[in-house]
Amino acid sequence: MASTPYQHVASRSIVEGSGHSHATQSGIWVGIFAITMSFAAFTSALMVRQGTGDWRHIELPPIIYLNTVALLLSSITLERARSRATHGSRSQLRDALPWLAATLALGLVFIAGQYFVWRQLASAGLYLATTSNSSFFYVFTAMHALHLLGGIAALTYLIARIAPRQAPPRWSLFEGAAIYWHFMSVLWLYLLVVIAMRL
Amino acid sequence: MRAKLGYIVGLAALAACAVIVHAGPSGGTVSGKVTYEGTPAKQKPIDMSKEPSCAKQHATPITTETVVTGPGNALDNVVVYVSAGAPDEGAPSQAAKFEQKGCQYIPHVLAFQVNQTLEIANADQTSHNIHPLPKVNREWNKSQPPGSAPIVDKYDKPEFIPVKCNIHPWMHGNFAVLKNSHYAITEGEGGFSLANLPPGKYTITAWHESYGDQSQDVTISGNEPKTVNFVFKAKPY
Amino acid sequence: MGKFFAVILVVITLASAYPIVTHKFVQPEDISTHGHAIDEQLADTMAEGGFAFVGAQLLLAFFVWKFSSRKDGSKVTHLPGGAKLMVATAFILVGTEVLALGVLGQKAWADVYFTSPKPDALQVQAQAGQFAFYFRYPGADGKFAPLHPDKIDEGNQNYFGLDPANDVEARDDIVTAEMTIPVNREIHLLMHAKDVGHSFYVRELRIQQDFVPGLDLSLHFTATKTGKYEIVCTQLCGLGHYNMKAYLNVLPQDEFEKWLKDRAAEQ
Amino acid sequence: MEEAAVQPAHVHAPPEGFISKYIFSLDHKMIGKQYYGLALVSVFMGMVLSWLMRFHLVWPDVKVPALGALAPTGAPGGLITPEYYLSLLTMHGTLMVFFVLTNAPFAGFGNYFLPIQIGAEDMAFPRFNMMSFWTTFVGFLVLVLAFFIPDGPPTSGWTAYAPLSAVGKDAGPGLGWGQNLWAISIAIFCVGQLLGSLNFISTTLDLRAKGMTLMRMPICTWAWFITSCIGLLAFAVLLPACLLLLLDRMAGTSFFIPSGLVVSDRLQNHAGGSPLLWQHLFWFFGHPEVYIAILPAVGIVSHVLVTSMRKPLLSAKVLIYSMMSIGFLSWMVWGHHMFVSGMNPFSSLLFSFPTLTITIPATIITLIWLGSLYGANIQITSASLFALGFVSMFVSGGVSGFFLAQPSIDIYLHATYFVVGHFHMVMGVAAIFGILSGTYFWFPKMSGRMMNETLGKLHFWITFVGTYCIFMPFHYLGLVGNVRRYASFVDDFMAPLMPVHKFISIAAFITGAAQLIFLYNLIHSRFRGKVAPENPWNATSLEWSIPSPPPWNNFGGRHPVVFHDPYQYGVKGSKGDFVMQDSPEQITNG
Repeated sequence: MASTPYQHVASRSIVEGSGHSHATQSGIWVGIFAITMSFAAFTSALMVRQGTGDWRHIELPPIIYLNTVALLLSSITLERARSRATHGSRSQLRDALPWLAATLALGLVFIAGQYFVWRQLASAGLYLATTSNSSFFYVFTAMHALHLLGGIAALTYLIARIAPRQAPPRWSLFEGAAIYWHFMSVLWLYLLVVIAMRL
Repeated sequence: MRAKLGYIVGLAALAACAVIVHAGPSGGTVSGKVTYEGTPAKQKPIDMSKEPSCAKQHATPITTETVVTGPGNALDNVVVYVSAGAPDEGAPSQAAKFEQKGCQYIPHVLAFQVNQTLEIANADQTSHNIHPLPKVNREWNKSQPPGSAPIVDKYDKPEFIPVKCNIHPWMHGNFAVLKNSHYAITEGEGGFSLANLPPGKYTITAWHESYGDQSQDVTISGNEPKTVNFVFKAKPY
Repeated sequence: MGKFFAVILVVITLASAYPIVTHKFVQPEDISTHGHAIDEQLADTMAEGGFAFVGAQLLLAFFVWKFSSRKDGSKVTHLPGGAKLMVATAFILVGTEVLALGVLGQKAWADVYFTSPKPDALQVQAQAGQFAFYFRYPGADGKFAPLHPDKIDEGNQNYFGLDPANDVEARDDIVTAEMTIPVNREIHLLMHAKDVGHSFYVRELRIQQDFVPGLDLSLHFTATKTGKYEIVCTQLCGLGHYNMKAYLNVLPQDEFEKWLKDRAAEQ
Repeated sequence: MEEAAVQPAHVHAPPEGFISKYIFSLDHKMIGKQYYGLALVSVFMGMVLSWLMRFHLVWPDVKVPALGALAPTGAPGGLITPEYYLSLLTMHGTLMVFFVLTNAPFAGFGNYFLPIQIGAEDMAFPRFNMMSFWTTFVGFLVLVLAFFIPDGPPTSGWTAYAPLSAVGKDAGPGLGWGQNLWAISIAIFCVGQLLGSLNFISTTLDLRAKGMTLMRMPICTWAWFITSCIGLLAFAVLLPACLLLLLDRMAGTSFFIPSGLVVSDRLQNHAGGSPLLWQHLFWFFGHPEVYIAILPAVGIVSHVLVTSMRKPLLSAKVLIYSMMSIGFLSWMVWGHHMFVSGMNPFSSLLFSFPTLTITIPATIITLIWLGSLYGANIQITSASLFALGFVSMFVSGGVSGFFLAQPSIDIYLHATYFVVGHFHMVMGVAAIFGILSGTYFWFPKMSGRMMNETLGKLHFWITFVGTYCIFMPFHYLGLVGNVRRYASFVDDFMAPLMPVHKFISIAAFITGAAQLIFLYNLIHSRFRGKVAPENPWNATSLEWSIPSPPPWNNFGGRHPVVFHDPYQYGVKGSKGDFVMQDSPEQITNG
């Protein structure tokens, strides 16, 4: 039990600079983990539910693929923004601004696109409660859209903070938002596969 | 035995209200008989073994009451009422009484008027649960522990409402919520009589929980008696 | 104060063990062919669990008695063997015990669930609904008629939703509120839920199985002793849950047949 | 460098004004107290509900006019209806499991002491932290609202099994809007807990003081950390489950409702849903939830015990690893709640083995406690008494779990009072003992005043004996086959057991009343208690190195450096038989 003084006093939180930027990072990852978990739950629900019959496949409106493209593009533009503002100094962030705006726009395009997808399904007579497949489709897409709105809010906040006569946002926030946004794209790809294959 | 008694009590109550309500100028009387043709469904004995406190009240098990018949193909528990021609009436002051006794509804069919007070009492040693299933009126579902006060309620729209007890699935009854006081429920011989109808053209309707309803028009000019008979088609199943 | 705690704990421990040791509270007599396995399993577990319970509590009491508010305060000593000893004990003692019981236990479970009913087993269908059980016997034709939920009419005793007007098979099906079975004959119970989840629990039969709506399960068992037993619902099913029960009558073969005939006459 | 590092680290300014100090506070200490307060309110509500249940069970025909006035539909003329009994049961379970057992030991004490014990000035995300509490609070309000709606509180139990919970009002009173409110409340609660867990994890990983390596964290910090990891997964699964339930109820979907159900003579318009799906999702959360309730208590109790023993545990490491393995195993055992639910019988076997295996780490923890008591010098205080009581409860409750883990025995004991006795002992009362032990131990730090020891000990004796009197007989009833969740035992196999039920009820009333002593002690000591020194228990962890109560930024701008493992007791130190974690002095074993 005896320990000599000053024995491993090194702890990353102090030595490697601010614990809080780390915290933001790990916070994002932990959050991503939780979101993954709940979508895993939705998926397992789908698996169980599939076993119980009345499984009628639904025709996916092609717009959904355009939306996918838009979302993937947004990830690319976001990367461009990140490479512009590598260390988050005021001027670098200003250079990144147009790319950030583009990302935000593409995100909004995606949401709008999803809305049209819902409209099309509805006009085809497929509502939330029509079949178990439609139920799952609306649940998956709506939950994803909901989470993406979070990302959109974060981007809007960043852009507002980068705008003139403002203290620039902490770089860790920028990175956090970026990680989350990319996760949203990955999550969507996963959902699209599930939807296309299972529903 | 008790069941019979219950009927008489119930009907006495009804007769009572009838009398009081019609303390007015006398008019014509429409009377008649409700019968069935064909073989009615067999009424099965009810096994209450899951509720000993009720089972021991019935020396011989009571039977279902979805089709109760009398001598000469008489059909009982038919509500005969004036469905058109008579003005709507305000509710009488007396309460219509519905009792749960020996895990049975007494009476099986209870007729009362719109906005008339309805009193539901529990005479048993066990909790009952009263769950009327209206379509147009407000629905409620309440339990009534033994020894608790009667549940008091009223309905503001005319409707035939099936009543069930969730705790004792075999307990089923009916509320007939009517617009006016010109009604009768057939009993024993299947006869009915609607008295004191002022001159006018009326539609007389007979309603039965299993066989639906039938209507006939009748015109009354003075205070002469008219006869209207109803015949329902009975189904074996 | 520490000594007081020790005393109280010893009293509690012995008081708790007393009703078990003296068999004040035991499960009702087993009337099934598979039940003894469950009872033995329960007895073994009670013995080992009881030992662990009493042992741990008394040890706790003893240590608190001996090592609380000592005069020679500051001088603390350590248990020879330390954590290693504890971990070893846990793994060896508990580990083996656990696995042993685990493995043994599966036999009893297997008796109930991994064997299929003999072809000559008597088929009875049980339907659970808020808040009563109803039972159906196939009748003369030996066939259960199909169920039509939309035909259910409880006021008319049509609890299962039979359609005698159109299905001839339905006309001789026998529906009862009590479950009557012949003694020493295997019963194949077909379970159907009408509305929500329920459960079929007969203590004396050592049988408990949920009714799952939309999923018709089946059970099989043999009652070895005539008598009247309680069938109760153990899955919360709504306001009448406490009142959801039926009786199980185990009769000699001949009396059972007579009973079935009488019921058939009533239908 | 260090300044630069920690200046932004202090994420909020000292609170000014009542609102920012006491209501929408960003200070983890105030938020911790808020959680604790919410739990305190909930626990007394839950206790009163259980009183009403126990009263109704043994005196079903005695009228309680006051209750009749409070709940005219639920208890007409003061007689509790069967459905209202189920409402009481459901609300009791929900309040206790979610708003007490999850809030107090984890969110409450965790919020207050985790940052201090790792030498941080606050949580990583104070705003999330505040949101987390207020979300939970809204969840609480929504749940309690169910008492005041015409439909009445939900009646489907805290497990809300579908389809009973999904088909709506046809299934009975309380299953209309009452059940909606339940599902909404739990969904909101999940969000709150997710925010909280996220905060705990990031804080523990990144805001530890210089020298505070993971293995130097006190055991309760570890417990909170492990718990937050479990919580993150568990609530992330319960949330979707609640959403799907709400969709089935409000949007007419059929996730949990199969076709052809006739409820109250009405054919339900749903198709193909799976009732077992709800059970799987619920118990996948539900079993880990048990450990969310018990692990923080294990941590707190170890922390208190080791301080009162004046000697280190045999091995804190082993204890921590055991907690981890319990947390890990908790993900493979949910099916043991479903042995008789119609799940494939083979999977029952698969689920029973990891369940039985949990006995091993649990036993290790117990033996570590017992073994550490050997040769100790136990200081008997209210705190240590409750800690010792916890050990006893933990054993009693654990042993009965050993029965239920075996499918074959569960066939007989499932859904009997044996189960009720089991989880009340191991998850309910044991966790409560942990909370109480923590309260007596940390109250001086939190309030700056000592609690009254005499009252505290009185409280302990009544509670300890009382809980055994209540929950041991539950097991006996279960062995006889007394089914749980029954509103009454008239005309019944179980009626002869009524004397036992009477005994339990009376014990419950007395034990419950004894909690008022605690409440009085708490409030009275808060204002009149004698002023507490910085380190009243001669303890070693960081929370005892700062004033009582701590300043708004915990260490007053100082950045503690940690030199030792958390529990340096039974040594020759400058202050006595212990050396504090942040004291640079050499340790020479006594």
